[in-house]
Amino acid sequence: MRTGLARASVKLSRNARVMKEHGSGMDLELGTVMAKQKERTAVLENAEVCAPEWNDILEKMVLIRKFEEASEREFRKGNIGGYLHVYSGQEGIVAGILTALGSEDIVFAGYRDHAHALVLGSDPKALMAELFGKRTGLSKGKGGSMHLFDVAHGLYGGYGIVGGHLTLATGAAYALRYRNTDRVAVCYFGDGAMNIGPFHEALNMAGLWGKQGMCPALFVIENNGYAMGTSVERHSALTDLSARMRAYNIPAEKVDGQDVFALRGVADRVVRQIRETGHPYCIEAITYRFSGHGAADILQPYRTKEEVEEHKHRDPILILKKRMKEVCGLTDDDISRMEKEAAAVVAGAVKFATESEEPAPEELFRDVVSGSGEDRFHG
Amino acid sequence: MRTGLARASVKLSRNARVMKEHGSGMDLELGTVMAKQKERTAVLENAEVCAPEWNDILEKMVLIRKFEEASEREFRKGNIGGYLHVYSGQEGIVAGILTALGSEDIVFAGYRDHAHALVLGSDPKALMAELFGKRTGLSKGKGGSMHLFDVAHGLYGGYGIVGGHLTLATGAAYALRYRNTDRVAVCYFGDGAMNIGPFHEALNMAGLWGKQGMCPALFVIENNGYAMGTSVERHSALTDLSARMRAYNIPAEKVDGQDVFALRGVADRVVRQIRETGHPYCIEAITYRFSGHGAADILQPYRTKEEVEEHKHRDPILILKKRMKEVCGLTDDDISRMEKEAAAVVAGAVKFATESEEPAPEELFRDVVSGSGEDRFHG
Amino acid sequence: MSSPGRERIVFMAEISYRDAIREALVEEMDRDENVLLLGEDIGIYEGTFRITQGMLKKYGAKRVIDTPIAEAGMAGTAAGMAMLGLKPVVEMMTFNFAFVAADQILNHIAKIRYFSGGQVDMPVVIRGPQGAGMQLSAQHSQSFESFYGHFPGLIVAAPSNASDAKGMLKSAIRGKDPVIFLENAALYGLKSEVPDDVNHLVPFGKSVVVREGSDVTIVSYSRMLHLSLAAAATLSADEGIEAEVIDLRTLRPLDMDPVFESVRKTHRAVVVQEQWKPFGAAAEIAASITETVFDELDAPVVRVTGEDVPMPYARNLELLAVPHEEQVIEAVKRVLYRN
Amino acid sequence: MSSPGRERIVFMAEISYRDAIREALVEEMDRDENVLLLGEDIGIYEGTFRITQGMLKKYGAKRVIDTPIAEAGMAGTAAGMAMLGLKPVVEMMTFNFAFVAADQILNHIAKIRYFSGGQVDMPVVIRGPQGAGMQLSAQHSQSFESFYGHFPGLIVAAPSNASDAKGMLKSAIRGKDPVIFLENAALYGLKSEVPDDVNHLVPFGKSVVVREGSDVTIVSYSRMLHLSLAAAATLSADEGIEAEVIDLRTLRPLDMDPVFESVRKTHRAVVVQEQWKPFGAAAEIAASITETVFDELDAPVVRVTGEDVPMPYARNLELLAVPHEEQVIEAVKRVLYRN
Ligand SMILES: Cc1ncc(C[n+]2csc(CCOP(=O)(O)OP(=O)(O)O)c2C)c(N)n1
Ligand SMILES: Cc1ncc(C[n+]2csc(CCOP(=O)(O)OP(=O)(O)O)c2C)c(N)n1
Ligand SMILES: [Mg+2]
Ligand SMILES: [Mg+2]
Repeated sequence: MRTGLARASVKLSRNARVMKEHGSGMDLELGTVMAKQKERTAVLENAEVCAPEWNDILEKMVLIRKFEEASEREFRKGNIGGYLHVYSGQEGIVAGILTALGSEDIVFAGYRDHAHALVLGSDPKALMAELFGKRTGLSKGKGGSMHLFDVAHGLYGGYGIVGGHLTLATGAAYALRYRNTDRVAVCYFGDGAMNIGPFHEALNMAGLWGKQGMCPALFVIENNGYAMGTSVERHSALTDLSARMRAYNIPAEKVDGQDVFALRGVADRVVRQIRETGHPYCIEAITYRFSGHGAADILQPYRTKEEVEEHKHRDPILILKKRMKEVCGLTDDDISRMEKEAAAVVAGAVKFATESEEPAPEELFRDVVSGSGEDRFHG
Repeated sequence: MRTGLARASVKLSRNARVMKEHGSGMDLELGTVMAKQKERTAVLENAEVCAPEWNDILEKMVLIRKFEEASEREFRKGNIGGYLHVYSGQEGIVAGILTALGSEDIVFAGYRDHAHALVLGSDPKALMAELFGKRTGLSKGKGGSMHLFDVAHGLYGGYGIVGGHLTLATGAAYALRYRNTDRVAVCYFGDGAMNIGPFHEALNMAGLWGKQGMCPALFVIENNGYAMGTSVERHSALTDLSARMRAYNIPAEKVDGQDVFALRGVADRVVRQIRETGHPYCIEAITYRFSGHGAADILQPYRTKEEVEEHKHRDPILILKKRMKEVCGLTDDDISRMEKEAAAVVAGAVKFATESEEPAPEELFRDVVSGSGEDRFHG
Repeated sequence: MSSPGRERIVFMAEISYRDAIREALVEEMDRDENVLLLGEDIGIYEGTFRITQGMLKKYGAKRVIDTPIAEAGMAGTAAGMAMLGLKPVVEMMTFNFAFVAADQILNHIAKIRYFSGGQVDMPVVIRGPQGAGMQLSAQHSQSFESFYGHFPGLIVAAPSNASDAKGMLKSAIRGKDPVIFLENAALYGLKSEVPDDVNHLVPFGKSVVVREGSDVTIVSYSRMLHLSLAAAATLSADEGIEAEVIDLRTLRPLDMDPVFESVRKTHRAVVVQEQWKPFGAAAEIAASITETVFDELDAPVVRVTGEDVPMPYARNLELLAVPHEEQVIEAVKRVLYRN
Repeated sequence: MSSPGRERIVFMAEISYRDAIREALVEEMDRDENVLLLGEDIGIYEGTFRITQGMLKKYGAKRVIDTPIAEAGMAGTAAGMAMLGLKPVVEMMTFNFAFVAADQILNHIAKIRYFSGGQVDMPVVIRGPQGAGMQLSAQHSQSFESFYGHFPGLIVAAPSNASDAKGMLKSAIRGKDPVIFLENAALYGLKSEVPDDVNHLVPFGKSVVVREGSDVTIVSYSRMLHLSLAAAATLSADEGIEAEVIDLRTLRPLDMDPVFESVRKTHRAVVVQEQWKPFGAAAEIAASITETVFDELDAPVVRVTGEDVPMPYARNLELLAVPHEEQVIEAVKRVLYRN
């Protein structure tokens, strides 16, 4: 563990490298962002880190990790079908940002969407049941892992077409303002999604609508360095992804995605700003995915084992634990209790999903269009 | 005429304003570009302006104008169908850039494509016949105004879907390099085309391939301030269009599109550079369209008559004539001879088109796939 | 369908297909402030076909949104609005451009209700003209009934007259589902009677017999319906053949019952469709007739369609490429074994 | 079709559908240096279905291009390459993603030859898997035969076995026209005999009888062909019904002659297709049979198709959504009036 933390600081500099090469985003000078973030983190350390909320955040992150581990296990057992993309390593991005939202705010995600649901408050049981394709699932088993919806908790979907949901989030943000609310729409997407046409069309419209204060959207780039097996350098002509956002007149800043404190500090500030101005903003979270792209990505020929191992030293959960130990006196006992609780929740979810029934056959014809279903089943 | 030229200098400052607001492109300082362009123009003035080539350029521009006037007339008479988009006011952009190409270079254009064909050397007769839908047309009457092809002269098409041909040009540029030639592909598109998805996908790929020296493409933004009735300010979140190109790692610079000298100077330099490096480049030509968007755009509610009239004082043909008179002793007689000749060519083209036969019925089934046609007609 | 349950006098007004669409938009925007419009050049420019004339002035820029040239953006943002309770109506300048939005329409708008397990509604209306005949050549002269009709989750309407255009567009806007509303540019000027009733709603999935006859059934919709009616008139006048003509009005859901009923009477059917035959709309209709009332048929169901080529520009070739009255007449004679 | 004109002994090798595709690519790349590949994760990652395994190493990054996630970009740049004399083969990771490229494929690639008046060739091959059955849910489980088959200018192939996959892909690469090459993920592992001949070419537009029979004609292609063959075997064993089974292989151009010929013998036909019935591929085939050999038919042409819903995720629902052998058997019995 000690060695791990020692090496973590080595990796911190990789993260810093990304920031350094590209500048920080906004109009800040090179390096200033890192300093500012440290500053903000420091503020958090002193004033807020030991608030009970941070305990909850750590709990959520631990829960996500356990949940993802379980989902990978259940996939291998054949209990989960289709594609499965887990969030391990990236937990900080949802924990640090979504906890800055109000209860009325809404979220759009890609197919790597379990973490978003968990942080928003979805029932892990219903989530696992969805992955199992059971009638007790969030969407009655009809969507699966890639299409999590929990509208009651603000989750307006996981989407399977890369970059296809940016337009939805942009339109949803417009609607929130059109209806005179001060709600905010958050949209997560990967680095690879930035090269697809609908991304471009959506972001330009977001930038335009922002000028009228009609686009209260936070765009979050989950920059984990790869689109499947293609690194950012190989898929983006301009590797400074924040700079690309500014081509839409959308301010963007890079944040260390493994540092949930930094993320939360930025998120608090920009969510407030978006709420006030109705103008979109972008957080580019520099992160890393610990597992394969999807459950089928076993070989991972595009990266070395060493690279993965190195990044594991910058596990966002480790970093948060360490800070909370240092600052708030979190103990190893606290942590292991937390882990046990999370494991129990996940085990309960798996049990629930296992024992749940599959969807009734007539579900096949329901939800095609409004009111469809009941009278159409002829199986 | 005198007042016209006096007011022209007023409008020059509007052009300068666009440049000033956005900077110039590249890494040049604000204003430097204008200065550099003047410098280059000066060089041209002294050394080359009086070369016979410039006479040809002026002739081409006059021919384009006459051709476009005739095509508008023939459209009103019902001899041309479909959509008709003319280039009047924008002539400098093709005359200044395409004359900088080698005979092996190739060009892709939008639907506003007559001028490109004429400068590349297409026969005005075959061009007008295409507009008339006659068998003697460039494409046997099957494409019409929006889809001019003249592969023998390097014209790889006019395309009717906004922004749909950027991908084609990018791929063509790759092919030129793949086959170990030093040919260059030029791609024209409007300001409005920059908001559509395929534009984005193409340009990012162009930027990426450029890093391997595999994309010898010159992208030319025909920035005439409007996409149909929507001004740049209303359609682009970031109105600095050159800056948007740099989001793809493609260097871009603004040039006064009404100043064919400036354009040619830039084009000579960047075409050479593209040929050497295989890396794409972008010229943003600031221009203005004198006619409506298309022949149906009569009311033009999006701009005032005064605005149009003002811009007519910066007619690229006027500007070129004036310079050639001042520097090379071009006379009014020369000019009127030139105009008469152009008018005669166009009249000949109209006559040819009028007298040509419509396509044979069996053409309907030809060219669907290779070798299709002959044996399939059953009409 | 207007105001079921209570009898009242409804006055009729003779208006154009274009004005019918315009009126539907205006009435629904007046009725429900959640209705808003998105499209290219629908505001300041007032629409290339002037459907949205005066709308920007009347409703303001928040409700009449001039978008960039970004069909995927238009369709997708509208979907996001719909998920949050708005009722966006998107204008495709022409439906040819909607290819750019294919992923948004076919893989998002059509399916989100389903894969969310019914957690959201999707009241997006996408409307605009389609069809050939104006020398717009290959990229701008297409029809999309079978293209969209194939996808569950969508409703696909193709009205042939002002009354249906108005009543179906109003139904579309008041509904909760995505509607692909296929207008035909050649019909915009066509006038016909429309009930003067703000609640004039025409339901989806109700085909109607627009001309009665006992010799043959002609099935069509949109512009081709008028060709079919013209052919029917000629057949009656010249040959004494009485065709029953059916307007499908909606391609999805497709109401075939009136067609089957008619074929039970006529024992013969011709289907008329503007575009390419292979995998076109007429194939579904013909296959469905045969599948269901095979024993009633005295002749094969014959399809009249456009030629199987990208649309050429030249006027004479374009005229060869689209269906004509004579072809319908010939097809009818064929199924009657009269030639 | 291989080496017409001269007899020779051709050895057969039993290889998988996946390897057949791979071999076609390798052989054609070896044969013609203008052949190159574009796709997402086809290089370093070696392809999600490992079709392009080892290719980057063998041919280098200029010929094996890992693209960004940009389907329109992939298709469109390939078209530009093709216009300049290259022979690009584009891999769609799955065909579901090609919606993003719909405009490029349907409004550019399919039409450029035509509106250029034949001035350019368009030898673009777009290949990749399609189909349902792997619990990939609504956005990732579609089939595209009728979607692409409707558009003149395209060739649409859907091979059912290794030999056709290899021979048709080679024909596609050697040709001058755009080919939509629809593979089926569920078939990748399926082994069958393939001529060991670098000039093994299978032409487009040639349907083949793959099982002879005199009682009923079953028409299908791709994965559903195997379902049809299984049903035919069961019918033969259990009921003594001998079905003639036809593999269309190409959807455009569609070769119906062998089907007509078969129906003239059997007088009954069933068409089997994986996806949604309305406006699906089977409609064209059924309509065309009826139109052409109506008098030979003793029963209506019946379609066996998937259910008309977006594909659900849950395994049991997905199984309900796709066609099964029993449905084919039932349809056959129906046209034979045996139930
Ligand atoms: C339009 C489209 N093309 C291809 C795919 C296949 N695909 C799924 S995820 C993925 C990589 C996405 O990378 P990124 O956006 O960086 O997200 P990450 O997986 O790294 O979170 C690809 C290519 C898809 N789903 N949609
Ligand atoms: C995808 C698409 N959407 C809409 C149109 C209709 N349309 C044709 S030209 C045009 C405006 C294009 O403006 P710009 O790119 O600035 O070129 P300009 O006409 O000014 O030369 C529009 C909206 C189209 N042809 N293609
Ligand atoms: Mg990524
Ligand atoms: Mg413009």
